Amino acid sequence: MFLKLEFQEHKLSSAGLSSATRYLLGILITVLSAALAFVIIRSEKAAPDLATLATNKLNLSGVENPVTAVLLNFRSYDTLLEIAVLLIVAVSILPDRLPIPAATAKIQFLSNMHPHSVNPVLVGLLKWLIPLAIVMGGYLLWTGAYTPGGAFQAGAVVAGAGVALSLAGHHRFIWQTASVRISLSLGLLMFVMVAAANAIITGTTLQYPTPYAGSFILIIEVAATVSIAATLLLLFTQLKAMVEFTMKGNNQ
Amino acid sequence: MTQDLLYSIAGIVLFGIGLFGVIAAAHIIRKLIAINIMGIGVFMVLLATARHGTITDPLPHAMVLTGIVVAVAGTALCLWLALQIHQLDNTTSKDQPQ
Amino acid sequence: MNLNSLLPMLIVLSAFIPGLLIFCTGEQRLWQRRVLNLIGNVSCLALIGLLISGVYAGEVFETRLSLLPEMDLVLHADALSLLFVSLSGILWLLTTLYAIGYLEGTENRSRFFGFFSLCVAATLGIALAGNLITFLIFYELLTLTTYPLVVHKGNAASLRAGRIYLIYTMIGGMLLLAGVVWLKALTGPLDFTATGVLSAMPQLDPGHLKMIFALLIAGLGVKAALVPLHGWLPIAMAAPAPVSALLHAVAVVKAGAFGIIRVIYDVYGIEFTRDLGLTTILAGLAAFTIVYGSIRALFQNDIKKRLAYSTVSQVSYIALGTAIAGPIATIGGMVHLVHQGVMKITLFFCAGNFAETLGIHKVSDMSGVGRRMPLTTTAFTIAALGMIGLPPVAGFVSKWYLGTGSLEVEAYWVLFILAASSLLNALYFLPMLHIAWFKPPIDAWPRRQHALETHWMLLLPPMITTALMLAAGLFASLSISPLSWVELITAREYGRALVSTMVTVNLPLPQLEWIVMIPLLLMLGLLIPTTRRVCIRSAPWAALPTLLTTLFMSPESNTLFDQNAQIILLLAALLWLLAGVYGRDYLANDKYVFRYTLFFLLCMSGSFGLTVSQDLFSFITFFTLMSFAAYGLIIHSGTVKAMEAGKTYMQWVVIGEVLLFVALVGLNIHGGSGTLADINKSAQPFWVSWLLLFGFGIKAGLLTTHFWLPRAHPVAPIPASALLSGLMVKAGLLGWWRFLPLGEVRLVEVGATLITLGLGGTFLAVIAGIIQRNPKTLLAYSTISQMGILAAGTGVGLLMPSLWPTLSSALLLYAVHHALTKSALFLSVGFTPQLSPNSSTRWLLWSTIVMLALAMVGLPLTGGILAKSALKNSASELGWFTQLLPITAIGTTLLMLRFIDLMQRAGRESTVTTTMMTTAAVINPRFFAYGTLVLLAMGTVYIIPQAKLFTADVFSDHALWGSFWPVSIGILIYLIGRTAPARTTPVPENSHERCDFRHPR
Amino acid sequence: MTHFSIMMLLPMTVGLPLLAAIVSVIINSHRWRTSISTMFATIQTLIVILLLLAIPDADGLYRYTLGGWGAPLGIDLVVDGLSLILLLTTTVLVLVLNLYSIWYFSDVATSTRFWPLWWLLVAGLNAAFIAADAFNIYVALEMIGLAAVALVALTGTRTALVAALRYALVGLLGSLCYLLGVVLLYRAYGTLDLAQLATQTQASPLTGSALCLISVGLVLKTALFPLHFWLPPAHANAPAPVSAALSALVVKASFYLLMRFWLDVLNPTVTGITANFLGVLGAAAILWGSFAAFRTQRLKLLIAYSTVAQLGYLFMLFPLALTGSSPTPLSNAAVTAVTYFIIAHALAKAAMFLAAGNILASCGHDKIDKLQGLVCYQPLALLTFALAGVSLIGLPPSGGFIAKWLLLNAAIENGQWWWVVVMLGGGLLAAAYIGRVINIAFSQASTEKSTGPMKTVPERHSLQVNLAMPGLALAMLAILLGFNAQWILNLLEGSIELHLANAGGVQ
Repeated sequence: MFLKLEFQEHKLSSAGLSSATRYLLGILITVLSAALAFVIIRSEKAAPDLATLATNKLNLSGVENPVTAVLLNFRSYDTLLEIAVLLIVAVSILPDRLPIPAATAKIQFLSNMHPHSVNPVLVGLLKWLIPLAIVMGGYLLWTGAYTPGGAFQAGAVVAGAGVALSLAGHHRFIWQTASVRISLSLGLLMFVMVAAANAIITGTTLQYPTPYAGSFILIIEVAATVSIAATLLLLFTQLKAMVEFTMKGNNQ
Repeated sequence: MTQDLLYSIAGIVLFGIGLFGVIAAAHIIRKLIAINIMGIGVFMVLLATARHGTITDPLPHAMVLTGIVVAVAGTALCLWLALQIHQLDNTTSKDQPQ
Repeated sequence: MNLNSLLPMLIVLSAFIPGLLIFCTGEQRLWQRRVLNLIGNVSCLALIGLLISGVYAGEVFETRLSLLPEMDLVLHADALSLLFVSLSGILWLLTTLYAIGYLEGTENRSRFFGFFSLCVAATLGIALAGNLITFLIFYELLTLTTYPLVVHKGNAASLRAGRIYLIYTMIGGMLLLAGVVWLKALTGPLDFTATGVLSAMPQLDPGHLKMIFALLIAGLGVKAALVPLHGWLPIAMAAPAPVSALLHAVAVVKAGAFGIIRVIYDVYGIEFTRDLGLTTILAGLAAFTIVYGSIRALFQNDIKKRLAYSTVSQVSYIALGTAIAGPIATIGGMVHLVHQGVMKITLFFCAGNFAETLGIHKVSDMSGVGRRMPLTTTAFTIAALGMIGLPPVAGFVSKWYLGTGSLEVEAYWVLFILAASSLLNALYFLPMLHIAWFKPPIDAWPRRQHALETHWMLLLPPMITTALMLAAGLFASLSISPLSWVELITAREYGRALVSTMVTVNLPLPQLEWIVMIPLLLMLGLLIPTTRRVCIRSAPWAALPTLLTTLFMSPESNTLFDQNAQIILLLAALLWLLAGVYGRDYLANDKYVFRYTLFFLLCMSGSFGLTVSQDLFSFITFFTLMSFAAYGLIIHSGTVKAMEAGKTYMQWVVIGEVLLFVALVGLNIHGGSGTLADINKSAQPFWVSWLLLFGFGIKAGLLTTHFWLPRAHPVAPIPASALLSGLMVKAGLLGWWRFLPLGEVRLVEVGATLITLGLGGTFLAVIAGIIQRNPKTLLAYSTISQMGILAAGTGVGLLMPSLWPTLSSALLLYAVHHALTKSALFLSVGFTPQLSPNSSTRWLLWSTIVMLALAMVGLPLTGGILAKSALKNSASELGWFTQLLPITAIGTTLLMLRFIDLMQRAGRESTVTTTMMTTAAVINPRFFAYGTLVLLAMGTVYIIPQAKLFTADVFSDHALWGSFWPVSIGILIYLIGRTAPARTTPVPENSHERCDFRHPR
Repeated sequence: MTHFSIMMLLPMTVGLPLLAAIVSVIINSHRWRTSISTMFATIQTLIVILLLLAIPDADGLYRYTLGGWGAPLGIDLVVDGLSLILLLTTTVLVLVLNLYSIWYFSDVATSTRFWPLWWLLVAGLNAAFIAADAFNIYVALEMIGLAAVALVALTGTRTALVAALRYALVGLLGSLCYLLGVVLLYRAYGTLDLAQLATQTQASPLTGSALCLISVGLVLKTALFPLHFWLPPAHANAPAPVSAALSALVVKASFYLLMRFWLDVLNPTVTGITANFLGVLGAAAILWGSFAAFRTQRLKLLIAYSTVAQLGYLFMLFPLALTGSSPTPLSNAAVTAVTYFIIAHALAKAAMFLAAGNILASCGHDKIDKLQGLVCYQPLALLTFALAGVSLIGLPPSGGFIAKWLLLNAAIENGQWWWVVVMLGGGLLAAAYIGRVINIAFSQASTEKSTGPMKTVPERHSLQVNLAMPGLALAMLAILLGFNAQWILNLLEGSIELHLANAGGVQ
């Protein structure tokens, strides 16, 4: 069923299987999901004692928002692994060869391409939009402790700013610089450092001393935001570059 | 038919559709979209369990958040691979027949 | 971890570590590799020596490593494992030496020797394994280490061999694994204990045990090459010679057989297996393999393939021995493990030598190789004879025990299988020997590079193994021999003491050993070129010591040594001496005089030994030696007719050998020590006497088995045919007198057949003899007729035991008289040139010939009258027998007259030049020997002590008249018939009964 | 500061690899990066050995509560004899493959990307082995999956990329199914911790469907027979150390989790029929895998198919452990057997892939029938391949033999003859396809240079020997495993009792 992988868009019959097998497959899956649904309907849900446990433990977690508490305190180990997953994708997509010959000068992460045709409206918009986005990111990061928000949402917004910048076409991001590598791995590095510190302070890893729980969480949140933003931006730019490259290849 | 039960069933249905899509579709992008649909289906069931009448259980929310990030990571990697294959096909497709 | 627990492990490591080190030595560093090899060999042998002395002193050696809770690696040294360990150790040393020589100049030798020592380490491990699991581990390790050896050459054939080898052994391994696991699941840890473990466990259900047994035997059967699983063995011949030598003689095949012994004796216990009824199936399978292997070997033209199939059949002897489940048969089976190993490795060494130096791969292109590589071919011959199971070599011992063992358990069909397989072995080994020795080489052999016939490293191992083989055979009863070691093992396996059933090579009186030794020593002297000339000249005088000892032996000292034998020995000595003198002069300028003297001496020692030997083993040994040596004399002239005669002679001899082997085994049924004294002849089963009758009948030229005699005797050179007719034929007679219960039990049917065949032979031979043209053939027929009379006499002895004492001396007289006169007649044929009309000595020779003829006929004043009358008086009760004797006399006179007639015609035709006929030529030693023989023929009969009984009535008129009228009638008939023969077409030289279509005229 | 016990080091098994990954991302110089990696690998192995020594006095089972919140709310790490043994195998293999990769990835470009991904994969593996929380397992599985996909795509050839993509799709699908199963369990019992789940689950349709979903997810990742199509191309086209790690460890991690769920957590819902069904699939895997391995033309594909076949043996555990006549003592015999098999197979398979890597590197191709005369050019690689082959077939001196012996023993005591036949047949088939390669390798090089230019990367003899040594060491280890099985078994005995004890026995 997985054997057929198509990459050419122009193929008309995009269906992988012959119509007969598709039909049979459809029936089989509907039957299965119906059974599953029936089982779920018949079964009753467990008592929400975990929810009550989480709420009355909230005051110890150093944050008010229960989700952030769960994310960064009760089940912080999951988040640690999750950031590691992000690092995996970032590293695998990181371009290794320098597109331009190694310039003598120190390479900037963000460099101005000085395009000959500059669209004034676009430049004006960017001037306003990008700082706003960054501030908004900061705010989201901060409110994470109290209301839904946090590192991931903030990272996404900041990455949005970067995307806007690269779409404008005036600037180019160079991903071979050391600063990029550091920013990508910053989140995971800080998380591991904090975990190690806690292991020494409180004897068990990831157990924040209750008075300082809030500040530890904040440190992790900031680092995570930086990494998430960098990773998302990297993903977007690299995929865009790939698509442009094949487009150029096509119409040659 | 409480509200969250409805959501759960919707989630299951989405999961089914996604599964069908992954198996049946041939093109890679269709498959990726189908996988995302399945992911969303699972997350819906997860969120449905979070709702206990008045009190909501934060744990499923955290799990969904993590799930989303992981889904994004997986999809990005698959896209990257697909594009690389696509690029290889185009540059070489001229001299070497597919 | 004292020495006792370390030693077995050290032995295995002493082969394992050098192997690993050799892997690392560079390809060019020859000496480092050789040193490593030798260190491994020597240390291993030293440790084995230590182990043997330890076990002998009763210490227990065991290494135990625990692998899993109930599964531990045990290396335990008990008597049985020592047998296999010492065999592997010794043969490993020899094979390494051989391999170094064989692989000189080839590439990746480090790899070869590395795997070589690993393979031996695995074999040692198998030998020392203390329980089934350790056995399995080393069994599989063996497969892995032998595979690279099989594919060493890397060409297509060896790769195919490797692949097939892997398939078979992998399947075998899996079956064995299944069996072992199942057994362990049922019964827990299984250490080998002397009388078997499973019998002690009551609650096991026999169905499971049977299936497990089938699995185990199938797994082991692959390596032991039982029939359905033997396919890989012939194909694995593509491997280099040392590998196939190691595989077939020492490692793989023996491991399988050893495994079967272990499973049957130390796991199941022999009685338990028999109660389960498994032994009969295994025995049947083994028997089928024996016959199948030999038959397949018959049709292989490639030497190594033929040897491979012979291994397939020989290894199943071991399985058969163990499966018969009798103590003696077990000894036979186990001792065959060692004997077959030594013999087979020699065969492969020689095959390797042939392939390496002369490039011979096919049996057909082996012709004349004996001349080019004498030493290797002698080794090959001795080993081949051993494989057939002929006495002096080790093979006979194991076959003997297997035979007696099977009789002990009343499994008669096993005896039949043994006989059939020895016959088949002879059928595919003897032609090879014949081609190698007696056929001229097709094209010139490649030039000789080395001082000896081939590289010294290739020559030394076969020599050593041949010596081992002969030692194991001849000195089997010594304490250190494998046979006594195996008896010790079987005693433990059966839990009760056993009496050894074979005392070998003991002669009654020390000085009698000299009689047999001198000819052999002279023969050895003959082989050395420098002393060859002297030995040829002094060959006849080898008989002198025997003559002197028998003459001056005081009667009372020979209590053990019965009267008849002494007389026959005297007769033999005389005949050998005179024929020898005659022969030396007769063949003075013959091209092959060396070969003639060699066989002459061998034959002499055989006939002396035969008469003198006191036990079954030495009797059959010398009997075989004489028969085979006689073959050399028969084909001496090298003409096509001689070769044909030789072939038929050899066929009959082999059949005779097999019959005698079975008969003597039957005789020894009650497990006596095998000496003549304590085998009670009277209690022999009926079929033994029939076999004895026909076995010795072949030698004595009895009617139905006489076909070879009229062909062989004439073609042989004069002295040889004199000896053949005069003396060797008497060996058959001696055999009858020794082994048939004459004078003890009345065997009616055997006696009757003997008489009828004897007399029938006498009359028919006369008819056939008359129409012959060649005087020697006529004399051969006359021998048949005279022997017929003697046979009839023995038959009478069987019918009327009371008559036997007198009858025996009468027969003796008759035999001695016939021997002397017949050989004299044969020698006279040598003087035909002197009979020509213009020779001056004509009258002298004619007088002697006439006198001999008259003596033959039995006219008064000659020995004949005494012999015939003695026979008549002693058998006086049997009226019709005494009437028949004179009629036989008529027949003899007819023959003698015909002989004189032929001699006269031959004398006329011989156109020899007169110079030859100077008187000096006549009084040469030849005439002197002939003269003494004639005188002896006339007089000796009277001076023999037994003659005293009959001399009284020889001169009575009744006897005179009794001998006169048949002669006159004979002369009358001859004169009438004289004109008739000229018109009839001559009957083909060979016997008239069977016209032989095979030989083109 | 509570008293410092060795068990405190448990989280470091995951922390260390993450740290190593970060370091290898940041540091740019190849030499520094490799030396630090080796250092991390050795430390990691030492820690696991320390844990192994400490586990007995913590009476066989140790629960580490991360963040101090306790089971339902927080996440715990659980480790016992079984998981520690697998951890030790992982660390040892990682150490050896680390050394091999230093010489294998001589060109800087791929190595910059290789090292971080490698360490993240190791982190994921360690996390999976010690995880005690269902959702945490999901994240660890995802981490392993993505890292493995990225590593497979490292070479950049089209076939590798397609294989990686297919592997990624299967990985994602598997994880989602697993996640849905976990969600159902959470919905029914309200807790994610495996131990608590084990005590609370009863045989209800919901748990049954959850078990099905989880099993499908994990079976997809372990590449059992019908769902194995992605494994051969992925493992064959990955670079040598990666394919070694994939075959030896990654596939085993998901099997270990499956084992935990079936034997421990959802045991009450397991029925005889389902266990036998898995057994039948396993048997089919053995036969189909061996048959495919016998037919392929490329060496690495052959080894990959052989992985599919050997996995079949692992699934023999379920019919032997969960059905059959005699109660508990049998099951831990089967579990010990399978664990031993995992270890023996891991070592042997890794050695084989390294050998294949060497052959590919020196010959420029790995078409089997063009490998004549290999024994003269690459003797060490062939020796490694042969020794590993011995362990795979299960011939006596090797670890594979002991494992097969235990499996056969368990099958016979259980009275299920058909598994014995399947296992023996599997052994024979394995002998067939391995024998085929060795037979060709021993043949003399045919006239035309069939093995291609021998001088390709790396020419220098010293580098060749360096490349050969790790593979040979692993093969030797696999063979030596055959001799001192005792201490591993003692360790396993302890852990299984506990498993079964807290799982309330097995029906």
